Amino acid sequence: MMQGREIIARRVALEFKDGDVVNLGIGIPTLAANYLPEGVHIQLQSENGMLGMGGAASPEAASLDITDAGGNPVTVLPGGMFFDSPFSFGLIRGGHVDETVLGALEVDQEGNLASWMIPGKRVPGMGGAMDLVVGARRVIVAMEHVNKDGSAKILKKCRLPLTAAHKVNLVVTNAAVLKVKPGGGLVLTELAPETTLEQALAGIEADVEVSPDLKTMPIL
Amino acid sequence: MMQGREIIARRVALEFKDGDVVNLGIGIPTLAANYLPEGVHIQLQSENGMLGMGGAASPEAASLDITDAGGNPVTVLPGGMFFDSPFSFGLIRGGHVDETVLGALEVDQEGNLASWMIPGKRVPGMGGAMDLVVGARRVIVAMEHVNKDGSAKILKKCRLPLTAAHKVNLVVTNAAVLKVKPGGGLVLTELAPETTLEQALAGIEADVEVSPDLKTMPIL
Amino acid sequence: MKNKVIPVEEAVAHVKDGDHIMVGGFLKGGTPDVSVRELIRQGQKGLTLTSNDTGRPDCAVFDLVGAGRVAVINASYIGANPETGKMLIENPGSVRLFPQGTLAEKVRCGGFGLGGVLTPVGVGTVVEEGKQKLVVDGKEYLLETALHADVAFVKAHAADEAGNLLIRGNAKNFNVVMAAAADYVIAEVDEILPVGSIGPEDVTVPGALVNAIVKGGACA
Amino acid sequence: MKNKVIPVEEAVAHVKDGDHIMVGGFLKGGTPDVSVRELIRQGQKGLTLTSNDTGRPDCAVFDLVGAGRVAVINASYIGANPETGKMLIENPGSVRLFPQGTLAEKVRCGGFGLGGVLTPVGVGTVVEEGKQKLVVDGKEYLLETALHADVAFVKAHAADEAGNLLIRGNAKNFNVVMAAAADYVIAEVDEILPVGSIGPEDVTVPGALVNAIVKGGACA
Repeated sequence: MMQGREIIARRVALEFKDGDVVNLGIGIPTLAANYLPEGVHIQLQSENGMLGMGGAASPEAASLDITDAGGNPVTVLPGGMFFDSPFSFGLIRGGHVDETVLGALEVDQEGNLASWMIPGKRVPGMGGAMDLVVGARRVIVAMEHVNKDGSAKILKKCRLPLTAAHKVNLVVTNAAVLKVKPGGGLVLTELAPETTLEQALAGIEADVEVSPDLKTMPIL
Repeated sequence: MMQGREIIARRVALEFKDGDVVNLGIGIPTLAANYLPEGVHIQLQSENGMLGMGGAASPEAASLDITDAGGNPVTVLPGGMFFDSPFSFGLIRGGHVDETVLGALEVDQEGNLASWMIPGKRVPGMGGAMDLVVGARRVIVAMEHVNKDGSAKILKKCRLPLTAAHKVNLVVTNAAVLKVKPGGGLVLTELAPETTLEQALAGIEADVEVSPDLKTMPIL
Repeated sequence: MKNKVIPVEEAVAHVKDGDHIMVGGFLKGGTPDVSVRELIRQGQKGLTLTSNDTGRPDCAVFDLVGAGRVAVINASYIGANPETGKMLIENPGSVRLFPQGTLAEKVRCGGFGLGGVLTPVGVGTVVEEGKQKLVVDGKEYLLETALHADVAFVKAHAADEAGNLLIRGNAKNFNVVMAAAADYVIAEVDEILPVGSIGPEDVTVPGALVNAIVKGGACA
Repeated sequence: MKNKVIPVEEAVAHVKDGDHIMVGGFLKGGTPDVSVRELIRQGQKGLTLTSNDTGRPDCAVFDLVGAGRVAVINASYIGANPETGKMLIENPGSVRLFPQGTLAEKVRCGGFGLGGVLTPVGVGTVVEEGKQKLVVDGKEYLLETALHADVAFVKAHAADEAGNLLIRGNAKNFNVVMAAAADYVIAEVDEILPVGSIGPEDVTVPGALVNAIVKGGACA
């Protein structure tokens, strides 16, 4: 059986169009680049200053002058370029990134997103996430359907401090795909393979419309 | 006898220190680069995107990709660099240009400067002048002592629309050098060769202190 | 990835009557003359034009103004284009003059998703008329807001087929930020190269910003 | 022109207790480790530190925080530095977190003579607390003001003796704008070259911004 992470990554990969500029967050989002459909080539933006990011650098080629947003040595592909942080975030805020894919602690039915802090417990900082979510043309949240303790992550209203308000376009989990309607409201459009509608809805606190065209994720 | 323009250019050139970044306006200011004292090397900033501007390009080397602020093909010197307009004016506004030398229609005793328009008659636009006058560490006005009709250019208060308020540090004319005191007020510190104090003062409308150390411009 | 090289007629046809266009260049340096000539030929009118200087007599944008196609101009220096000067005298509201660094920042804001910047340039001059003034840490600034266009015309030395641009020397001027600040970007270039021919340190403008590449060259 | 290459001890001695310092780098990419290690050795304290992330355990700036020398931090992501996390929990006012693009613009404003920028990022989140909100064309923005430091520590691959810097890859990150945003700038480099060795298209930071060049290298 396909792992939850792989389900999410495979489904996210179907969202990209040929030629898109995409920023992938650390973790599950990064895996999406492994599952691009044939004929779809995307350009990865790394917010620390690169377009056209390639894979991990070989030990011989590794340099601290070319790193991904986790600080690890990577390569640059033909047609890529380097730039400084103001330019990088200029591209991001200016709407020149087609999709940003990132994880989240919570998402809600108004398209709000909380991903960067748990007050009093864990405050890693927002890094580039707020700029990405505000600036990218489409915001795709890629995350587990529920928390480890089984509690919901898709809520009526986020309880944690927001990363941005009303910016999420699509939520992809290991159980379902949910679209955020313009102006708010969630529509469940797809189920993961071997997941029933009841199972998916049981893990969601938010009010959800079920699409009349509900289908199984086309990832097999 | 030395021409007025040459007097001004020679005297302005004495204001530069070795290593200074200098922006020279079109006309008399540009001539100052010809009279640098021995051992003084400056780097010319051209606001259209260059540090380390050299002289006019030879016909063979001329390119529209390397031009001065008048749009004419020039060269770049070793140690120079190119940049775009936001970066160029970032350097200017950010205080990274040591001296800007520019002409003026009027200067006044508060250190105000009018150089960019004559309402209803001639409105060429301010170009980069306002940024240069606000941002450069020192603002040197290099101009004829009086207008062609003999009327004063050094006034109690500028009548034409200002380029900037309270920003002029030094005025160099073909008759005299005047310092603007911090907070305002003009001190006449030098006379041009063959110019008397009476001649210099006759061409000035502003209130002027005469320096107790009044001397002749050291340009011969 | 799509090859973006298309005929100039097709690229320029994206401009509609009443559009806001940006034209890169500083006087004759880095000006997209072939594509602006095509715009004159096609006849779109009632345009808003953002251009540093609206050209000098050897630039196509000079003739665009002369042909009466432009209703409103944003510029910093118009002393080399008497046609623009005439517009300003006859209809003062039709030509908006900004300090050059301010114009550069306004375009950058439009391209990089910022609403505006606070600049000290213009304080105490007519430039502050009608603008919001803010005090930060005891210092006065003008709020200068973003400019965004429908179509940008930019000039580069070379492009690869994905639209990555190499702009040489100080022809970078306004071309870089204008490429970010429009919905549709036409890059006019002298050379068209395969993807990967321009190294990642040499790309001046990422192809992600460029919609159409047209071949430049000598024009009548 | 003065050769700016000096011993690291002399350069770093410009930092005084209570100074605001900026340290370039993104996690381990483009970090000036030798000069920051020297700062730890010299013992200056009560510092304000602006750094994208305050490093990870293999960065000198990580240890600067750990050594208790820093009183106030401006950063965007601190998830890799638990010492900074501890400061934030114990004294919330001591660590100010900004969206990464906002932090980049704040430093750019400080370096480029702007009072601040209007960004949509952070609207509707805790980031807007205590900040001025402005509406431009019906859209809400936060006013984010400039940051300027006493001393900046930046890293480049190479410098010429006049201080022109070549920064490779995405090690450009915050290093370019920080070099503009401080009164005294220390550039740590792997290679030192004669003036003119770095071509005018390859200089990333003009020497005019750099006060001291120090030799980098492996550090314990």
